[in-house]
Amino acid sequence: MYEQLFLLRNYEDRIYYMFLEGIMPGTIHQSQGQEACAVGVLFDVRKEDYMTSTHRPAGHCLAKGVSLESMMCEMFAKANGCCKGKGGAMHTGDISVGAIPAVAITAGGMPVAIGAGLSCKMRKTDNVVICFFGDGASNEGAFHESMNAAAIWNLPVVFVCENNLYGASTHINQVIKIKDLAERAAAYGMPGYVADGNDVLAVNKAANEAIDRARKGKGPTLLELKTYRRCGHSRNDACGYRDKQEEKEWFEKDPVARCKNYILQQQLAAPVELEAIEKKVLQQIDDAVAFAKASPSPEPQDALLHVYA
Amino acid sequence: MYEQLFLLRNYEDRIYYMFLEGIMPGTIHQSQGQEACAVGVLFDVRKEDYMTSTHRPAGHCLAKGVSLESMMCEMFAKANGCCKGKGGAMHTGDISVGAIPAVAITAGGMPVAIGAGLSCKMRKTDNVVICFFGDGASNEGAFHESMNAAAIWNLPVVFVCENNLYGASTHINQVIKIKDLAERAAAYGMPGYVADGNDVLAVNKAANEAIDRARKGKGPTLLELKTYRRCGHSRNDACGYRDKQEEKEWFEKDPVARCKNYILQQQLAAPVELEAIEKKVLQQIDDAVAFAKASPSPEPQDALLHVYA
Amino acid sequence: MATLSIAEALREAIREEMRRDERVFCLGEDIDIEGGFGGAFTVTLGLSKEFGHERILDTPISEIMIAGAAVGAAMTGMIPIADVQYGDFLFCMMDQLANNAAKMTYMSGGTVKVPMVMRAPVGATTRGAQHAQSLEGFFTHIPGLKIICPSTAYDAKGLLKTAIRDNNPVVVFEHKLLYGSKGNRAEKAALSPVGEVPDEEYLIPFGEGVIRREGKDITIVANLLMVYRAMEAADILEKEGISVEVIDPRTLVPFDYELVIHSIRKTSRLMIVEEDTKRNGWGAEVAAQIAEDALYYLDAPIVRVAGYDVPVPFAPVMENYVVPSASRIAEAARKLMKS
Amino acid sequence: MATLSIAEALREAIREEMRRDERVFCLGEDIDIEGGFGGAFTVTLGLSKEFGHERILDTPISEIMIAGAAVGAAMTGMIPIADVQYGDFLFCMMDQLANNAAKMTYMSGGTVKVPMVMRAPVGATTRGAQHAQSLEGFFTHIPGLKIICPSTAYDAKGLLKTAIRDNNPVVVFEHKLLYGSKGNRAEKAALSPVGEVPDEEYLIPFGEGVIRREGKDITIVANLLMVYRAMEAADILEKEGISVEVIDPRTLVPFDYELVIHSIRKTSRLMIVEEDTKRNGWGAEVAAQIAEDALYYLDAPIVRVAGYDVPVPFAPVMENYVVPSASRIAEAARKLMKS
Ligand SMILES: Cc1ncc(C[n+]2csc(CCOP(=O)(O)OP(=O)(O)O)c2C)c(N)n1
Ligand SMILES: Cc1ncc(C[n+]2csc(CCOP(=O)(O)OP(=O)(O)O)c2C)c(N)n1
Ligand SMILES: [Mg+2]
Ligand SMILES: [Mg+2]
Repeated sequence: MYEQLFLLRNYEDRIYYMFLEGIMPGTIHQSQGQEACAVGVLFDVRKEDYMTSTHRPAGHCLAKGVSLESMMCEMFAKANGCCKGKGGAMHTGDISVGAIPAVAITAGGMPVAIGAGLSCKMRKTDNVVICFFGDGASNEGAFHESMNAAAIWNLPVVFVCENNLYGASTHINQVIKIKDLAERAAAYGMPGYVADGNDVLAVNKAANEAIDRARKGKGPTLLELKTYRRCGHSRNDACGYRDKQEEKEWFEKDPVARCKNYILQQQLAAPVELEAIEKKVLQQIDDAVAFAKASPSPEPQDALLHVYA
Repeated sequence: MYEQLFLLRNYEDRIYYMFLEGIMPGTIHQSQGQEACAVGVLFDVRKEDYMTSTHRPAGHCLAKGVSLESMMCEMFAKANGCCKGKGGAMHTGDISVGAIPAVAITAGGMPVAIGAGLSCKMRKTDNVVICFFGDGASNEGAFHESMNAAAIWNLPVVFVCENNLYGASTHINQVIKIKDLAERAAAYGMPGYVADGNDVLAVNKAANEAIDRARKGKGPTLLELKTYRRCGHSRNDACGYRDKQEEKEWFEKDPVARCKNYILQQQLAAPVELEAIEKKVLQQIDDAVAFAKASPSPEPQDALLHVYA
Repeated sequence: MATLSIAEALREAIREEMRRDERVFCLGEDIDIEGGFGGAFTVTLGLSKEFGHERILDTPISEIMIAGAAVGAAMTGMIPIADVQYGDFLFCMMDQLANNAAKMTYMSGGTVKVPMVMRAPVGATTRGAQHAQSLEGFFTHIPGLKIICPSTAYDAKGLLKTAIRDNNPVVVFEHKLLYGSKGNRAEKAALSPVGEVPDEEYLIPFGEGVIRREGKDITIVANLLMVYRAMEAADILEKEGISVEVIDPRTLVPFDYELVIHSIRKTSRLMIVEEDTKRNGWGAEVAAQIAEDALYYLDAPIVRVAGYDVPVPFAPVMENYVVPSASRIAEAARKLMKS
Repeated sequence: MATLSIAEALREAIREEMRRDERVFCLGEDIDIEGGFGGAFTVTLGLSKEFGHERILDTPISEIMIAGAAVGAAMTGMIPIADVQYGDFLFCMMDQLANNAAKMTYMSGGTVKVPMVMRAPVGATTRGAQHAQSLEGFFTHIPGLKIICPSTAYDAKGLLKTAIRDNNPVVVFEHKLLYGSKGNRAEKAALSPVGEVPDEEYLIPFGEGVIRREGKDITIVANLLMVYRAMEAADILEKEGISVEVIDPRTLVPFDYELVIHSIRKTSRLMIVEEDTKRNGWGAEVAAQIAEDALYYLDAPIVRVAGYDVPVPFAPVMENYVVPSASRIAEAARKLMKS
């Protein structure tokens, strides 16, 4: 798990730097600080399980097994990106590993998860669907319609709300009146739980219970993970709307550092082992960047392909 | 109150017969059996209070004070209908008495109620908004977004869910997993109550409490009224999807008869007094029909007017 | 040969495809509740008897979910046929259709496919403005969708079967007045375009229009109910010595320009008739395309007879005024012959 | 005279109207959170300082509610200015806009009015298909709405003020690359169409286009960013001896056909340039209308240069290919001169 956390963090940091350098097109929505959510939830899922994601999909996709190279190529708008340069950051995905291309419409991926859940059920598989969304998304109509459908049809869907306290610049307390978003599950007759989204083990445990229920045909769960963005909402966001004290407190709960400390404290691995892992990951990222830079761009006219399957 | 209940019932029955006779154009969605909801909720509201309604608006509109003649004329597609023959049954309303033209999109009137609530609040009036919708509507995204907005902005909106057990042919238990729709209020931090929708006094009491809260700036309420349609969902609906035992039980709880019995039992009025009221109402309906029949149709080219204000 | 109404033909298409392919299923509101309606216009009536309620899935009133679920199911190995009771409600699911269904294949660089069908009844039937719209023009404007509009039982069955087998999202516009005039849910003003439908299986390819009537003076391109109105107008005009060729494009995306151009080379006059409102209706595109590619074949302006640019009014006298009638078409044709 | 960017001009229009009329208020996501963005493109930045958070109302991420609340507030005595961060999200609120906002006045027989403004940024800016669309063609197809698309700071202020005072729902399409190229939220590829804006109050009536450049060989009608691309193309073509007249209609509904017809009587050639996808874009309607009413003034086919009929691709090389460029326009003009 630490390897994955470290990968997510450094992949996104690297993207960020390249973005600042101006060598990367488009826009970015990053998830540094939220890595434990993606890794904890997805660590034990199968390749055949599906996942829907959001405008902030990089962590989810890496954790679901989308190849680092193909993601990096997509970020560089290359022809061999996971979406052939057609999708871009906000639509990252790879259906061959169950990562449905991300939907950048807030909560717009949630009804899609219902369809994937129906599909898993109707085809009589025991695969499940992980549906990621944010705190802000929970105020969309699509959230409501999806939650209710999953509940009444007892679908194998795990709804994972990464509550990072903000929807863009808006604090969640300004747009809901309840304490925990997990409470909303009750409105659908669905179980709802809260977990510490910065503790990868806690996330993993809560997620695995929900996944297990779903796999066994016992229906959906809403899992609210309390977490925080270390980065801005999108590029060029200095987070002027956030309280500095709040930032400080959350930054101290960094999920990557926390996992590392835990491993070292519990002596689950020696420092050198972790260093070796880190070195390997950084090398992988370097390689991916080099590979992406060397990869061919699509031809302009390729824009006309793939409108229809 | 009894006069109103009797009016609503007989207005709709009369429409129904004329519809069967084939002298009335369009389609109808009637609310016989649900009269206590409209009457009980609206009995004490002001003309300046607003109301939003649904595809089944006749009872709401009569109870809100839309004139019988203008509604009858609208049903006959006449030029002096409350919507000049442009709206029809599903868009009945009259803004001059606070009845916002009904929205026939399920739950589509709910966000409109939010706007009216904002307006009441921003203009610093103490008027309130009554927002009618059905059990089926509570599964629409528009419901969710509206409920949440009313809660966080503490709007003077009373959400009235007439739970008549069916959305068209679909039983509510097939499309929700919870017992009472009122439970959904909790998801927004809003109070939610259930009342017997076939008991006009119970409805009136519950509604007045909610209205009072709203008027005093204490925010919105969700009020679920348990009730039942005596009629089909729309024209030509024999209700083959309903359990006959269920129908029987509910028909025994008829809100109009119940109110009448109550009045007689409590000796609040003598039978002759009620008869006089009934006679008066039936005469009013006769007059309205005669008036509507004698009223002029719009000219075909009038279709081109009123696209813009 | 069986003689079927359009509603029956659509039902048979669904039945055959569901028998053929396990992945096909239907979802929508009230599509086959026991004792219920079989969808707003009976198309799916009784199918749950054969296929069960899992494959004929009655949903809550949740249009965003219905469309999104269709997209998600389609991407993951199923072939959903989703239903809205009235086309007007497509607006409630517009985001899922326009932003997801239509774009998923493209955004994924062709790595996913979205084989789904979205069925929607259109047309004005004295129900007022929110149950009356013809929405073709909105959907022809969305790259990534295919749009079909069958006007006969034969076409309904053949085109719907093709739609179900297509690997892309297909929107089917069906006209309320063409489903058939029998049964207790039939519309008062309904036509009865029952038609012969072969017993053997057949598919109709997209992008092939048909000439409903041959003529030499004016080409009229019309869809759905307007095909019948145009035919009526052609009868009237024939008596006046004006010979009208009526083309039913059958599918709007892709569109059979070849057939239209072939026809106007002969007639040198083009009229487009649609029930959808005129400004930016699908007819605008056809007119624009012809004005771009085949202007020199024309001897006269391209005329569109369409719904006036107003919401649909309730009163029948006004509704009849707004929706193109045979006499309005005929009048426009006479004028066109003089210009 | 002040020199303003379009973002500033829009902000000034809102500010002046809010000062003038208490009923005017703004709502939308992130429109003026303390320390935040002032809307996705800074238009409402800082307005809450003057008007407070009740009149500059930050909403949850609930597009159905935002649009519906605007409709409800407008019908009950307020004048809301609603905001979506990207035009693409209009699809999420389409039902409220198409079925309620546009139809309420009509359905009520003219007894209610809906004086609301819906602001939406459009245009491709390498964000991928769901943050890139130009949606004019969908909205010109809805009777009951008015559609404006300012391309200069002067127009932005004058038209928005008129929109706020109009008694009907007005959709304002603003182009992301035209807001201005300063500030940390500016787009990389942004143009900088700052312009002189008078200090005195002024309003610009709807339905009056302007000639951005006079010419005699070809009339180009273009909106938003395409006005600038057309002007660039005109520069190129001038050197080749082709004289282009560029018309910016400024409002699409109502549309200034008179100006266009006046121009083609001189040039006898018409080209329409839009960023929106071609099939059923607003240009289709303009072409169709001219082919119907003014065909005889033309010596050549009506040409449309538009976004190709594909979702907007992410990769800049592909995006640049899809969105009409000056050279694509120039090329089409050369061809048109030969036909
Ligand atoms: C329908 C829609 N509305 C608005 C946006 C713009 N937008 C993008 S991300 C975002 C905030 C989402 O908040 P949340 O769901 O909490 O996710 P987070 O960004 O915190 O990961 C907004 C408003 C959008 N993409 N789609
Ligand atoms: C968006 C939308 N979807 C579907 C319909 C079709 N429809 C009309 S009424 C109705 C049932 C509504 O049920 P409920 O909200 O319980 O109200 P009731 O009819 O029981 O009064 C349906 C599905 C509609 N009008 N609008
Ligand atoms: Mg968030
Ligand atoms: Mg109901």
